[in-house]
Amino acid sequence: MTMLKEGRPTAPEAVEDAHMAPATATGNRALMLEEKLIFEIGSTDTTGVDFAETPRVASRLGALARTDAIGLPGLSEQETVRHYTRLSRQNYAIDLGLFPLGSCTMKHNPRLNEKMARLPGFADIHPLQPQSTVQGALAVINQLAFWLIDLTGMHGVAMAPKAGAHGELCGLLCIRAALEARGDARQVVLVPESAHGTNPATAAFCGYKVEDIPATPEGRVDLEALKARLGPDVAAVMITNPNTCGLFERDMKVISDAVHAAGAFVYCDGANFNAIVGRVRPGDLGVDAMHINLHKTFSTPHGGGGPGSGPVVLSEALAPFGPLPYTARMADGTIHLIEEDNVGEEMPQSFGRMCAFHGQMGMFTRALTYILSHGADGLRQVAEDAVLNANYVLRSLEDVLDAPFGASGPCMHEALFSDKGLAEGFTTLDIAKGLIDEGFHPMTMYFPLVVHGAMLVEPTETESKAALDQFILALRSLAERAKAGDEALKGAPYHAPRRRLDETLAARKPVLTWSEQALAQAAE
Amino acid sequence: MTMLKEGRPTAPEAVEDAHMAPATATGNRALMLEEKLIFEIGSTDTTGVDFAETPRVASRLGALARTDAIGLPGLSEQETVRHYTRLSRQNYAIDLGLFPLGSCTMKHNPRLNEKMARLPGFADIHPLQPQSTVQGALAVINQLAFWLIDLTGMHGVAMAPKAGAHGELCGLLCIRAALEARGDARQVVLVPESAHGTNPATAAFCGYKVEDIPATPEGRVDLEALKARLGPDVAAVMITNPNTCGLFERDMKVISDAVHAAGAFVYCDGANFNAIVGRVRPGDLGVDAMHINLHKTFSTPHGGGGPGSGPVVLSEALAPFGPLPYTARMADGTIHLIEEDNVGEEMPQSFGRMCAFHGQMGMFTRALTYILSHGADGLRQVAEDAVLNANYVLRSLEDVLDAPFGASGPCMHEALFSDKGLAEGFTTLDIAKGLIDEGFHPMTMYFPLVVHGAMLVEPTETESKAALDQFILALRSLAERAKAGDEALKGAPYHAPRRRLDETLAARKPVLTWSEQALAQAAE
Amino acid sequence: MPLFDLKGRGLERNDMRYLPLTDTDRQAMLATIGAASIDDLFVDVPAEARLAGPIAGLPAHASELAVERHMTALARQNLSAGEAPFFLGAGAYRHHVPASVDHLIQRGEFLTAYTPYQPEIAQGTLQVLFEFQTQVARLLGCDVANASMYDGSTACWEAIGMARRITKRGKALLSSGLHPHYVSVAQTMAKFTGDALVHDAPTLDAATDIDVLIAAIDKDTSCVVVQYPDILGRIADLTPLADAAHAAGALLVAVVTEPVALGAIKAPGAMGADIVVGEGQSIGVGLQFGGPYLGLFACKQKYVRQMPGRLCGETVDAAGKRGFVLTLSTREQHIRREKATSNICTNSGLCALAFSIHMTLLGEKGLRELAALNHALACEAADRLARVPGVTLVNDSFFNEFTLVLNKDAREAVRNLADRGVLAGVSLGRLYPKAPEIAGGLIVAVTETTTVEDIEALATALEEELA
Amino acid sequence: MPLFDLKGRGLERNDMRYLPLTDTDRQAMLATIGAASIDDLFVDVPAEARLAGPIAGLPAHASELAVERHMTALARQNLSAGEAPFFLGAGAYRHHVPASVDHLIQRGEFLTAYTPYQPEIAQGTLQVLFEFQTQVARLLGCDVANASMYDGSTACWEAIGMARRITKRGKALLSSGLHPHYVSVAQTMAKFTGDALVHDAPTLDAATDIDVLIAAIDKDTSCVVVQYPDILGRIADLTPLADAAHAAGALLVAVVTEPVALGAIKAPGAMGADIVVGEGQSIGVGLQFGGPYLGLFACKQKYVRQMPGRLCGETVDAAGKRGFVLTLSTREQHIRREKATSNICTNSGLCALAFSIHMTLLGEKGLRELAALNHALACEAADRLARVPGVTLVNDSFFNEFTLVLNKDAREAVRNLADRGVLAGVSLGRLYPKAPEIAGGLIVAVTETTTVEDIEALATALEEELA
Ligand SMILES: Cc1ncc(COP(=O)(O)O)c(C=O)c1O
Ligand SMILES: Cc1ncc(COP(=O)(O)O)c(C=O)c1O
Repeated sequence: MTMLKEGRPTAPEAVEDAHMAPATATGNRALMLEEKLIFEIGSTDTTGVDFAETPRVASRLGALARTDAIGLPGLSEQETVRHYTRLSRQNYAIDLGLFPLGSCTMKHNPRLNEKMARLPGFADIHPLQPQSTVQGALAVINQLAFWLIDLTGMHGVAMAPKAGAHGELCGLLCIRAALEARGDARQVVLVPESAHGTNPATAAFCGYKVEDIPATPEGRVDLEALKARLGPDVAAVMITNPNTCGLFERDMKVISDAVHAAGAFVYCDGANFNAIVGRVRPGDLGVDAMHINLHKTFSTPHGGGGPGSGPVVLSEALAPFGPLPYTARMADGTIHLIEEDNVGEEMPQSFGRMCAFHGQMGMFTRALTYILSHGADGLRQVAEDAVLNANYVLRSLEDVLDAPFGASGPCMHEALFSDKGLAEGFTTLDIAKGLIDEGFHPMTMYFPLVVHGAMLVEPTETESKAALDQFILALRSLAERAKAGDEALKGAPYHAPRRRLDETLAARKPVLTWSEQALAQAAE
Repeated sequence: MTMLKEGRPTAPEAVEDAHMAPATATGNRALMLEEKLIFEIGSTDTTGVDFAETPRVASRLGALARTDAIGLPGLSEQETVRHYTRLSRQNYAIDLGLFPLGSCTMKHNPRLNEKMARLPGFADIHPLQPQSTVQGALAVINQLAFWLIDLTGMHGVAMAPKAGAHGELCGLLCIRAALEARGDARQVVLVPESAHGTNPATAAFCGYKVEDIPATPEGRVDLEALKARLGPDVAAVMITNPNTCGLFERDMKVISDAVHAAGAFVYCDGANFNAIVGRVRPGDLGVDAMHINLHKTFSTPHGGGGPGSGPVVLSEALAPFGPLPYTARMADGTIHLIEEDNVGEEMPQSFGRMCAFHGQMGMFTRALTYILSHGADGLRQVAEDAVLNANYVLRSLEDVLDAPFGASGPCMHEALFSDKGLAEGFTTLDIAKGLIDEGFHPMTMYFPLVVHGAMLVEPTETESKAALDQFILALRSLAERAKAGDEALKGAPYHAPRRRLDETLAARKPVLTWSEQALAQAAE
Repeated sequence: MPLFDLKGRGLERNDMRYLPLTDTDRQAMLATIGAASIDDLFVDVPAEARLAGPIAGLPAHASELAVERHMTALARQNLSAGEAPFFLGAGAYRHHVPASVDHLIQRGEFLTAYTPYQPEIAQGTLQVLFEFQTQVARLLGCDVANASMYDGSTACWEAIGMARRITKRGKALLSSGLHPHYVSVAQTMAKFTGDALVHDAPTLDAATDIDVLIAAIDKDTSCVVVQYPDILGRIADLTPLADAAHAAGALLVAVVTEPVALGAIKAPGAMGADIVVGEGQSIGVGLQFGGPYLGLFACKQKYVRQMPGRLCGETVDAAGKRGFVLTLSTREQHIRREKATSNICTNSGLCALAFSIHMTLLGEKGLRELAALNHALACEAADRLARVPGVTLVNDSFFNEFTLVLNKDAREAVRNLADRGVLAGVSLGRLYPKAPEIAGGLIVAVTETTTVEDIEALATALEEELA
Repeated sequence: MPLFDLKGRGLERNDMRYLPLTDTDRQAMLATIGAASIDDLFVDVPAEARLAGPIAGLPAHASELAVERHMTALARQNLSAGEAPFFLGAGAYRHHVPASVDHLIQRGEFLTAYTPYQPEIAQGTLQVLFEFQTQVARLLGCDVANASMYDGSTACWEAIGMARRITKRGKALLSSGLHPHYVSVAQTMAKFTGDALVHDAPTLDAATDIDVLIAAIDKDTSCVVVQYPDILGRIADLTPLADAAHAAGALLVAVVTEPVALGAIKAPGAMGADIVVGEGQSIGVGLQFGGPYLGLFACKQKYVRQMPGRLCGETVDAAGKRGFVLTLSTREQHIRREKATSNICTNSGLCALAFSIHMTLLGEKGLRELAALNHALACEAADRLARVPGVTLVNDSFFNEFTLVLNKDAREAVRNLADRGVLAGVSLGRLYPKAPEIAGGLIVAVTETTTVEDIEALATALEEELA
C-alpha cells in the first residue's frame, strides 16, 4: 500500500465486495440522503426570513387576532436549501434522462424560457394594472394567440384556460353556449373508450351525459358505429387525434363532416398536437374546438404536476362564445384587454369568465419564447422528429414486446405495447419498475384502457438517437427477463430511494397530513 | 395481491432482498446515472447554440484561417443540460449537508448573494468603461473596502487579490516594497510548520527564503524560539491566527511587538477570520497585513475550487505600498478608480498592478450583500456560533477520538483530532471514507502536518444543532468501528458513485486529457 | 408584426439547438423502421391535410440571442411593480419572495418532473406535497387540504360544486364581498350546471354583509360563500354565519385571497367553515400578470372523499420504510372518468412547491412577523391617505388592504396616476363596471414591500389628482 | 454612507435568517462543552483585544428585502452593456452566454462544493475538469492544459516563471502588442524575482512587432511573450518567432485574450508556441467588471511537471471503474510548500465549468459559426467606421477587434460618447497614459451581440464628436 509520510494511503486495495456494504448509522447512503419532514426538523420559532422592524400601530383586525398556535415549522435558510435540495434528489426528471410518459410529451424545457418568464417586466406586473402600463404583456398574449391560430388553421382562440382539462371545459362550454344560442339543448357527448379521463370527466362536469364510441380492432374510431349513434341528442363528439393508441385518425375529416351534418360539434383533444405541429392543421380536418397543452407541445415545464396552460382554438361557429377576457390589437397598434369593463356590445354571446384573471401568463412567455426559437421550420421539424423517434422505438422492440396496433400503420409520436407474452405473474408494472433501476422513467402504464397492461412510450423529439438506443437496450433486457420469468425483476426497483410503495395501505387508511399524534402513535 | 382491472398491482410484496439487486443492463443504478465524457457522446457537428446568418465578407484574418479539425464535441441543449445535471449529482456540496473541511469555512452560501451578483448593472459591465458609467460598481468596491477596514481595525486595504494565496503575495510584496524603500533587503520569512502550504509557497514565489518556526507542545507558536530567531535578515513572520490547530495564538500581540522591534513585519493568514469576525480586530494585535478569503468568512461560494477573492488589509506602515488600482471617494461623492491613468503623484510607492483589472467584482457584490444581511451584530454572532459549534464537536467526541490539543483551552472555529488509538492498520482515511457513506463530506485529512493522521473539523456557524448531532453520531460510530478493527470500514465508501480511487496510478501514468487514441488502446 | 427583426434564417436541419438528431441519425432510423422518408410516417394523414412546407405567418427559427432581445424589449414595455409606488391588490398581492425559493424551484428535478405517478422516483415531489397539504390545512384551520387547484377562483367554484354533492342542494349564496371575478367564474359554470347563485355588488359600508347572508339562508341553500378579508378588505367574524348555515343544513365556504392575513387573523376553519379555499399566490408565487397562481383547497375530514384534485398520502415501501404516494384517486378523472369529483388533472404543482418553501422559510414566527408588518404599514397608509382632501376611508377593519372613496371616478384617477408613474390601486369601476354607484371606490393594498416614500408618493399624487 | 436606509434593527439572536442555532440550542451546547458562556470560549484572546459589542461603522443586520433594494439601487447606477451600443474589448469581451450555462453552474452540487479533494463524491467536478482540460488543450493547440488560473494576466506571469524554471534564464521579451495590464503584472513580479523584462508601448502600424522580437532574442532570453491577436487586434503568424526562439534555446509563450478567435484562426500551439496562456472569460463567464475571470494555461507534454496549478487525471477505482482525481500534486503548494511550482490554491473552478458548458453547447460547429459571425460583423463595422471623417483604421488584419486613430484624444472622445449613451471602445490613452503619441488610438471590439443599429449609432456619434 502506497502511503504518504503523514500516514495517508494513496491507492486502494481492489475490491469485490459491493454487497458487503454495512448499514450506516445515519441511514444515509452517501449521496442518497434520508430527509425527515419539516414538521420533524423545524420549529415554530425558527425562521429563515427576517424583516424590518414593525411600526407600532393600534390593530384594526376587527378583534379577530389569531391567538392559537398555527403549527407551521420554520427552518433557517441553510436548512431550507438543504431540505429541498435533498428532496429534489429523490426525483427523476427530464433533466436526468429519457422520460417517455406516453401522452405527456416530456420534452426538453429550454432554460431561456425560464429566464424570459422571470424578467421583472413579465413576472412582477399585476393583472389589474392600467392597460397602458402592460402593453408588452398584452402583446405577448396577443402574439401567441395569433400564432396558435396560424398553427392550427382555426378562427379564434381562448387564452384563459389553465390546463388541458380546463381547455376541454372551455371548449364544451362554447359548444353548449352555441347550441343554446340556437335553442338546441342536446344532452349527450360521445367519447372514445381510449380517451383520457379528463374527456368524460369534463363532459360530466358541465352537465353532459357521456357515452362511449367504439373502436375498430386496428385502434381507431369506428366510423360506422359513430355515424349510427349520431342524432339530435348528441351535442359533441370528443376525439383525440393523434389518438391515445398513438395512431392518426385517418377518417377525421369524414367524422367531422358527419358530426356537423348531425348538428353536433367536434371537440378535439389536442394533447397529442406535438405529433403534427407544423405539418397538419386541425382546422383543415373540421375540428370546432381543440385545447393545446402549452406544457406539452410548447415545452413549458411540468413542475411535478403543474402549472400548465390550455388555450383552446375555436372554429368560426364557436369563436363568438369564447370566454372573457381576451386581447385585441387596435388600429393604433395598442393592444386592449377586453373584459367586462370594456367589452361593450362586442362579444354579446361570450359565455363569460372561467378564471380570475387572464390565464397563465407565465406559460405564455415561455411558449412564445419556444415558438420564436423554433420558428415555423423548427416546429415542423419537431413533429417529424417526434414521430420518427416513436416509430424507431416501436420497430426496434416489436420483436420482444407485443405491439397491439403495430400493423395499423406507422405510429405517430408514441409507441404502444401490451403485456401479452410476459411470463405468468409478470406484469407491466414489473417492466416499469425495472426501468427505474435502469435509470429511466417508466412509460405510461395501464393507459389507454383499451389495451391490457398497456405501455405507452412517448420519447419526444428532444431525445438523441444514443438516448433512444440505450432505452431500447434497457427495455429489451427487461422484456426478456419478464418473458424468462426472472423473479428478481419483481423486486425492482432496488436502487431507487424507495422500494415499491403500498398504495392499498395509503388509500385504506389515508394519512393526508402530518400530525404530532400520528408521530406519537408510530412511536408506540 | 391487490390488482386493478387493467392488471395493475397496487401493493407490493414485502421484501428482505436489498442485496439481490441484479446488475442493470445500462450500468445505471436508478437515480445514480453513469455519464460518459463529452468526447464519447458528442460530435463536432452537433451544436446546442444557433446563430443569425453570417454576412458575407472578405476575410481579414491575416491568412491564418484555422483549417485543422479542432476536436471540440458539441451537444444539443437537452443533452448538455443532462450531462451536467447528471455529473453534478455525483458531487457532494454544502447544499446537501455538513461539509466540515477544516480551514475551508464551508458555510451556507445565501442565494440572495447569487441573485445580486447577476443584476445586469453588476454582471454586464466592462472593467474599462468610463468611470461615470460605473459609479454603482465602484461604490460597491469602496464600501466593501471600508467595512473590511472597520472589521479588522486596519489602515488600508488592497482589493485586487484574487484569492487567499494571491492575497499573501500582495501582503509580502507590500512588505518587500516597504523594506526596499528603506533600503533594507531582508531575505528570510519565518513560517510555522503548521501553516497552510500557500504560506511557504508564496514567500518562495516572491523570492524569500523560508524557515520554520517551532511550535509548543500545546499547539501554539513557540514565542521564545521565535524571539531567538528574529534578526536583521528576517523580513516577515507569517502567522495564522486562529492557527490551523484551531487555537487562538494567545501571544499574538507580544509576537507582533517582538517582530516589529526586530524591524520585520507581521503577516497574518486570515483564512480563519471566521472565528473572530466582529469580536476581535487583527489590527489590535499588531498585524501589518492580512488577507481575508471572501470565499470563506464572507460566504462567496467555492464553486468546486474557485473563484475566490483575497483582499488584504494593511497597517499604516504598509498601506502606501499597496497595488493599483484602488477606489477613492471624492468630496463631491463620486468614486474614482485610481489606476496608472490617473494616479498622478498620489501613490508613488505602490508596488504596481497584480492582475489585469480591479479584482473579483463578482465576489465583492456577494460579500457586500452578505455583510449587509448580517450587519455588525450578525457578524459577531457568526464568530460566536462558529466557535460554539466547533467546541461542541470537540467535546462531544474527545472520549472516542484523540484530541491532541484538547487540553490547550477551548478551540476556536475548528476541532482537531488525530488517528491515535485506532486499531492497527486503520487510518484517518478510513474514517473519512466511512463518513462519505454516512452522508457527510469528510473533514480535512492529514493537515495540519504537525499532527499524525490529522482530522480537522470545521462545522461553521450555519450548521444547526441537529445537523451537528447527526454528524457526531456518525463520527462516533466510525471511530468505534475503527478502534474495533471493523474490516468493512476499509472498503468504504460503498454507496458513493465510485469506490476508493487509485491516486498512485493517476500520478504514475498521467492521463490529463482525453484522446481517441487512449480510447482505442483501452478497447484493445 | 414582431417588434424586432429576429434575424431568423431558413431551415438547416442540423442546427436547431433543441433538436439532437442529425440527418445521419434520421437516415439510420428510417432504415431501421423500414420507411423511405419521413413523409412515409405521415401516410395516415389525408393528403389534402398535409402541409407542404412551414406554416405561413410565423417567422423562421431564431437564435437565443435574437429571441432574448425580442422578449426583453417586450418586457420593457411594461411598468413593473418594482419600478413604481405600487398599491394593487384585489386578489393578487405583491410580496417579497426570498431568492432561495426561486433557486430551489428551478432545480431540474423539481422543475422538469411530471406528476408523481412513479412514487419510488418521485419521493421529492411527494414529500413536498404532503408537507404542503399539512401547511395549508393548518394555515386555513382545516383537517385536510389537497395538492392544489388552478387558482382561487376555480377552487371557489369547485367548493360550490362539492357543497352541492354533499348537501344535494343547488342554491349557493355568494357574499357581496366575494371577489367579482370569482363570482363571474361561478356564474359561468352555474349557467351549465343549473346551480342557482344569489349575489349583489358590495356597498361602501364599514360592515360586511354577514347579516344579510344569515337572513337569506334557507332550506334550499347548499352553501354560503364568503370572502375573508373581503374584496373591500373588511374582516368579519364568520362564526355566526357558520352556525346559521349549519342550522339550515348548509355548508359554509370561506374564501381567502390573501393567505398572509392568516398570520394575523383567525383561521376560517376555526370559525366553523366547512370548506376553505384560497388563492395562494401571495406566498412564494409572485404577481406574474395573473397566472400561474395557486388554488388552495381544504375542508373537514369528513368530506375528504368529496374533494376535487390530487391528494398525497403516507404509506410504507416493501422494505417497511415510510414513503408517500398519490392516493384516494378513485375520486379522480383518470380512474373514475365521468364520475370523478372534478375534471382537474394538471394542477399548480410547482406553485405549491414555491408556496411550501416560502412557508418553510417563514415558519410560524416569520409568518406572524410578516403579517404584523403588513398590517402596521397598511394602518399607517390608511391614516395618511384618509387625510387627503377628497378621500374617505370605508373600512374600520382591515388587514393589508382597504377601500377609499374618492370624490371622482376612481378608474380615471387610477389611469391618471399611472401616467405619473404611481400604480395607485384597483378601482371598483374596473371590477364592477355595472355598478356606477360605487365607482368612486379604490382598493389599496399595502405590503412589506411598500415604503414610507411610496405611501407619501401616492398621497401626494392623489392630492393633486383630486384637487 | 449607505445610499438607502437599510432599516436594520438591533440584535435579536434568533431571527437571523442564516443562523440556525436558537438560544436554547446555545445553552444546551455550552452545557455539553462545560462552559458558562460564549465569552468563556474566547478566553485565549487577550482581554484588551476582545470587543465589547458590535463593531462601529457597520449597520445592523437587514432583511433580504432591504438588502435587495440597496444593491439594486447601486446596480442601477451603472450603465450596463445591454443598455447601450457597446464596443469595449481590450482583454474582456461581451458575448452572449446561453441561459442554460448559468442555470447549470448554479446547481448547488457545483456551486457549493469545495475543491475535489474527496474524489469518490466529487466525480462531477472532476470529470468536468478533465473535459475542460481537454477542451482547452485542443482549442489552444497544446498537449495538456491545467484546471485553470485566476485570469489571463496572472497566467501570463506564471508562464514567464515557468519558462525561467525550464530554461534557467531570466530575461523575457514582451511584445509591444501584449496587453499593458499583463505587462504591468509581469513587471510587478519581476521587480521581486529579479527577472529582466524587455518591453515597449505599441506603435500604430498595421504590422506587429514580430520582426523586432526575433531580432532581440539572444542567449539569455528565457522566453518571448506575444499576444495573438494582439492588443490592437492585429494577427501575425507566430511560426517564425517560434523557430527563432527555439533556435536560441528560448521558449515561445503565446497569450490569447479572446479565445473565440481560435474558432477562426490557427492555434498558437500549432505554430510552435511552447506555452499558451489565455483569458477564458469570453466563453461562458461574462464581463463582471473584470472578475472573476478564467486563466487558461496549456503547454507541451514535456513541460507538464513544471506547470502551475491543479491537474485532473484519469484513474480507476477499487472496483475497476474509470474515475478522476487531482493528480501530479507534488508540483503544488499543499504538498511541496516552498518548492511548489506556484503558490496558487483556489483557482477559477466555477468559471472553468461555465467555459466548459458553453464550449459543449457550441461544439466545434458552433464555435466556428460564432467566430465567423464575430469576424464578419467586425469587418462591416471597420468599413463603416473607417468612412467617418477624422477616423483611420490601423489594422489590415484583425479578428473581432481593431484599432482606429481619431483626429483627437480618444480618451476624451470616449467620455463624451458615454455621455451620449454610446460605449465606444477602449482608448489607448487609458491603457498607455505615458505614451501620448498614441493617444488618438481607440480599440473597438465587435461581437455577435453587436447589431447593425449599434454600429450605426457609433458611427453617427463619432461623426458628430470628430466634426
Ligand atoms: C390525452 C390527454 N388529454 C387531456 C389531458 C389533460 O390535460 P391537463 O393535464 O393539462 O389538464 C392530458 C394530460 O395529461 C392528456 O394526456
Ligand atoms: C489557512 C489557509 N491559508 C491560505 C489559504 C489559501 O487561500 P486560497 O485558497 O484562497 O488561495 C487557505 C485556503 O485553502 C487556508 O486554509
